[in-house]
Amino acid sequence: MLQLENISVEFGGVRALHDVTLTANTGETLGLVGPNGAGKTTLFNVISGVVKPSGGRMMFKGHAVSGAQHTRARLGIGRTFQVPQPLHELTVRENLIVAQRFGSGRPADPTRIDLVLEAVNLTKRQHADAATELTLTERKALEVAKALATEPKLLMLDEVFAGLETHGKRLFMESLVRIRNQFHLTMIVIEHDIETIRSLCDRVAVLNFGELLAEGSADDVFNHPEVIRSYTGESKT
Amino acid sequence: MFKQLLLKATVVAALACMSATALAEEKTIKIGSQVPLTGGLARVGLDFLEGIQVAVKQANDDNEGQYQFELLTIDDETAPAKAVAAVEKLASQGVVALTGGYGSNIVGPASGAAHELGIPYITSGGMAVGLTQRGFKNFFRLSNLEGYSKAMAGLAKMVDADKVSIVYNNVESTTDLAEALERALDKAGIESVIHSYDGSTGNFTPLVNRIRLQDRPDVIAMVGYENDYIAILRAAKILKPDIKAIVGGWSLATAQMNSEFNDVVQGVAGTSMLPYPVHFSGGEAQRFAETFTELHDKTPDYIAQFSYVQTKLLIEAILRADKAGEITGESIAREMHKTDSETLIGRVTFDENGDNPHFANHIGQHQGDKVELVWPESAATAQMVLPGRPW
Amino acid sequence: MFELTLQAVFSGLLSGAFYALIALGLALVFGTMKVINLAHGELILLAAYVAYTLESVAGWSPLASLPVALVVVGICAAGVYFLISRIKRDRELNSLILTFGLAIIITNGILMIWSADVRSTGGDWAHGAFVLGDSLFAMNAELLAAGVSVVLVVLLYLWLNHSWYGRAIRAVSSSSEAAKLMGVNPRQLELLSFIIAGVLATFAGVALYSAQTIAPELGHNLTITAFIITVLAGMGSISEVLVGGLLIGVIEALTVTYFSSSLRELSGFVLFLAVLLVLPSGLSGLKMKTRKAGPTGVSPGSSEKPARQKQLQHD
Amino acid sequence: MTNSKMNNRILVAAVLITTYVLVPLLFGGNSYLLGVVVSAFTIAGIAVAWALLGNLGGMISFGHAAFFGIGAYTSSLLAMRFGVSPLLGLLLGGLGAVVASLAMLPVLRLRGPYFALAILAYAEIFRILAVELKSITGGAGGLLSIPGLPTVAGFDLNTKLGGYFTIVTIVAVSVLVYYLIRRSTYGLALRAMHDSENATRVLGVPATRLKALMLIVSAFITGVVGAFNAHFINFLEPNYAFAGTWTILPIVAAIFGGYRTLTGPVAGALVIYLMDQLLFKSLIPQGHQLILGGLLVAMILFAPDGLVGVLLRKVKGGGDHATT
Repeated sequence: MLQLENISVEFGGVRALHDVTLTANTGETLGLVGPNGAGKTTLFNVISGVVKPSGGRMMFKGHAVSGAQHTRARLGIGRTFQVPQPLHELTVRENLIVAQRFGSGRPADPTRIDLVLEAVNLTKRQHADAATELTLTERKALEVAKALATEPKLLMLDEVFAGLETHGKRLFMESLVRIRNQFHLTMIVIEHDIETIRSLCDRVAVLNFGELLAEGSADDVFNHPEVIRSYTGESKT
Repeated sequence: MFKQLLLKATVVAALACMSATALAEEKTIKIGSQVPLTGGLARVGLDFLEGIQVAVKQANDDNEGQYQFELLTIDDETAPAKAVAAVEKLASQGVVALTGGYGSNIVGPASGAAHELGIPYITSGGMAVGLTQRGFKNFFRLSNLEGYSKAMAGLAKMVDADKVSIVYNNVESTTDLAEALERALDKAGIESVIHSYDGSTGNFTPLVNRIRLQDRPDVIAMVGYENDYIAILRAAKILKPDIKAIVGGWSLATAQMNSEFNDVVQGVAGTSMLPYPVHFSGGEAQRFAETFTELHDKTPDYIAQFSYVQTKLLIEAILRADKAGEITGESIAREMHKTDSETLIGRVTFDENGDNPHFANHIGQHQGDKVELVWPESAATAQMVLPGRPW
Repeated sequence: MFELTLQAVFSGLLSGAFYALIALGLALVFGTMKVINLAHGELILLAAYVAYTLESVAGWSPLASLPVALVVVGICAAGVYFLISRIKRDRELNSLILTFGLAIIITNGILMIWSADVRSTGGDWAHGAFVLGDSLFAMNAELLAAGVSVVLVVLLYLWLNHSWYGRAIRAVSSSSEAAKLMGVNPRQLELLSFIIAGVLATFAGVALYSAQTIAPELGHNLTITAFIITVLAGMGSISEVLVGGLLIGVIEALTVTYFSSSLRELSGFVLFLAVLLVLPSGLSGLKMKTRKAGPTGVSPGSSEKPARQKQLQHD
Repeated sequence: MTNSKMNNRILVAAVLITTYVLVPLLFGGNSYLLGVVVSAFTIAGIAVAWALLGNLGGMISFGHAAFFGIGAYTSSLLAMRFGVSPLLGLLLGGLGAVVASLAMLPVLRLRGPYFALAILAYAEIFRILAVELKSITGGAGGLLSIPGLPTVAGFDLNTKLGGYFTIVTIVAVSVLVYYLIRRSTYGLALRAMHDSENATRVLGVPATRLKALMLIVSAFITGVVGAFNAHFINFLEPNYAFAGTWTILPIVAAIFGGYRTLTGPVAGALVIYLMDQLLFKSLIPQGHQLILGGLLVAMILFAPDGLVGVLLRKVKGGGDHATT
């Protein structure tokens, strides 16, 4: 599905990513972990075209990808933002209409939108104002829903569970699993909580200081000495 | 019995006559005037209106008891659309003819609207050549660019210049005059170089320096507005080009310039029908000056003089039309075309396009606190001071 | 030919320095609050008319009228800020329209008070000739204006970089949080920068009155000139304002000398667009957005977003 | 919901009847008053175009005079040089303005004030070119006696009343277009772009392309209005065609009426212009624009949503820009 080859990113001399080579296979869910500032979100920005890499190349469904940000959605790359970004002045449903219409490039498709609303159970709130009237959980749900509405092949989730209380978190996770299977999605998940990673991901990649530290099954990775060392500083787990 | 009848008859007849005269007396005639009282041309517009008012007052004094002329005035804000609206409003108020209009870009559409409505329109404030090429039968113009350019070229010839540099503001009317001047100079066998500038120019040093070093003319001719003249003259005072005379188009040889910028305009020449301070000779001129002072308690300048003459001629035509039958747009226009009279600004007739072929302006020169007429000799009040420049 | 060019460059530099003086206040305010005061030119004109009134009524020389003009225009500038500070949302755009409205008010106010007539100082010295080696000519007033401009640029630059208030203002311009950390009230500093802009406008106005003729509709052109130069300099960078002004001045003078005087304005506008598109952060961009040039240059590509994200704006 | 839709329908019908039937019946005879009303609608047309760009494109323009002037010159020159029918000329004038707007696409990436004043620079440049390119435009002398609108189906459009119907129709159609764009998915995306441009891009919205589209539509409408005005006044001259008034009045009108609403600009234009001509002008003969400036300031400070915006909130709590 997605291959990254020696991706590097620099901001005015500061190196954010260095030589990252990573693959996400069709249908699998890849966990992306690492201490804060390790470059996880930057990697998402590169894939979704928000940031141009200073080196390396990216293949998606076998084709090299470059070019403008808005074209990525058309290719089937959907992402969420760590801080939810609802479209202002629009209702929840209108948010999804925009996402579906422009993300898929096909004329507006109500059934698809109902489906997505159902999946993240926002159906009852579809006429609420997205920017002002939603709870935190609902905002996170909408964030995912927008990405889903673009009809992605690859869905990238950026800490969608952070800040949710355990119960809400479990429900949200279950619906995500449901969505993944329903839409046959390949997913990349940024997450700090190791347990969530274990239960959700087939494979895990660890970033540290912009470099790929380790890659493999959750168990191998989390027993990897370097990973442990890099985490002992961090008390996130 | 028969006598009585006769008597009755005579009485009836007498009564009839009397009532007839009674009907005839105090005929009220409305004249419209669309002038700029606000916006860019506000000041000239006001002078213009004051002249018109003098003509109307005199007409009412002269025709006491027979005719009563009523002047309706609307401000056109120096804006074409507003001018058109003004003409239409005046028409709806029942004016038989229009006198006024200043600035070609305003006279154009305004007189166009008047033409649509079949109302005669006379002006002396629109110089554009195009105005008299529209084949309007009811448009009349007292003054034209040729009159101005002839005068300026005449001055150049008088100081026997071989080369003239023309500097002009690139808006409509000034551009037209500059080009007319170019033609007039060419006809007089004088070489000319032409420079346009945009109205927002504040610093003329580079331009004047270019004229000084490249053109090396004998005369500099400026066609613009007051602020341009001042700025150009100041730059010239610094660079001191070696010229015989510097002459300007309209609104330079005026009382206002002489009193407000006396040092800057010394020796500078410009078109003007009147010297300053005005000393009128001849009955009509004196009467005009007196009525003007009586109405506005100040001395008239040449702009008022033009509007006075144009309105006077219009009223005369209206009276002739009434004598000849009824007052209509056609009859007034017909009588206007018959006009041929000696006026304050010289002989006036109108060709088929309504232009006045006899019009020739005069040239005045700032001399001390005065503006003396120096061209043509026929009108001259003093000798031209040479070199005619403020440095 | 050489003499012609020499004089062109000379008067170009002089009027350029004067342009810089016109732009200085606008640049300062934009640097501090990202607000473009479209009434800036009208404030300058107001100062000029104050000078005219004092000269025609009390016979004061333009220079003597400076203090009075400073008070009048300073108060007006404060008033403008007061209104801007009342804007509830989207200050960047609404302030544009607000000051636009104020400009209309001031212009028509001037028209009503002083009428449409052309005014200019009667002082002989101002229009006296200054001749340099009998090949370079200028009006005394022009030289004085240029000199004042240079001095004020230097003073403002020093003030912004070495006085406590100056640094505080620069802090506000980068982020009002930073200012709060410095323990200063951003509103106070914004007011301060507006009043200083008023002071600069006053000097420009008096210089304008003594060097050229003034008329009510002039304010608009002044604002445009000021804005063009501010953009040329790179929004909010003070020292480059002088460079930008000189550049425009010289280019205009050369256009007049070698092409046509009626293309003078055109050259300015074309340069303006070219810089906006090719060099989004102005002359200061040439020096890689050096920060020591007064308040940090804000690049037109994006008004709030950090420079890095600017590329996002074009796809 | 349906109820309010119903009300809207009735409202629209009422407005259309008033403009197309009542006004002509009442003022048809008074060519002066009709002339003023036509000028008011001319401003309204530009105001709608300006608001469309501001509201949907999120761009404040200070140079709509550019489109107005280009439209006017295109149509007039085609009519005078090549005898193109003025009615067709209206559309071609619009196209001319579109071509001009294409020259402006590079400045689309500028934001806020930069865009506003860059457009102003364009307007100035076009004005200067109109003066300098004498051979094409007739230079500063301008164009006199431009042909008026033709007679269509026995009805002479080259009259005050004909002009009135023409401009009213132009404005009505413009508002309709504005309405249709805004309720389309494009409209949704554009509205969202104001505050969350990045979020929309990630969802695949080609933000810059949509903005360009809005600029083009706005330019087209303004160009058509400019062309109409030229054939109505039968006169053109650079300083008139590209005059600042064609930018100032529409902005004042749109802000006053509420540029985020659909009908605000039109209402604003009518109120502002008629008040200015019939009231302020008599109050202050010289400098009556002062009041306009005052209104602009007051609206920005106290009612940024404008007249219609305020009314809306009065009618149904919380003024939503989506309807009316």
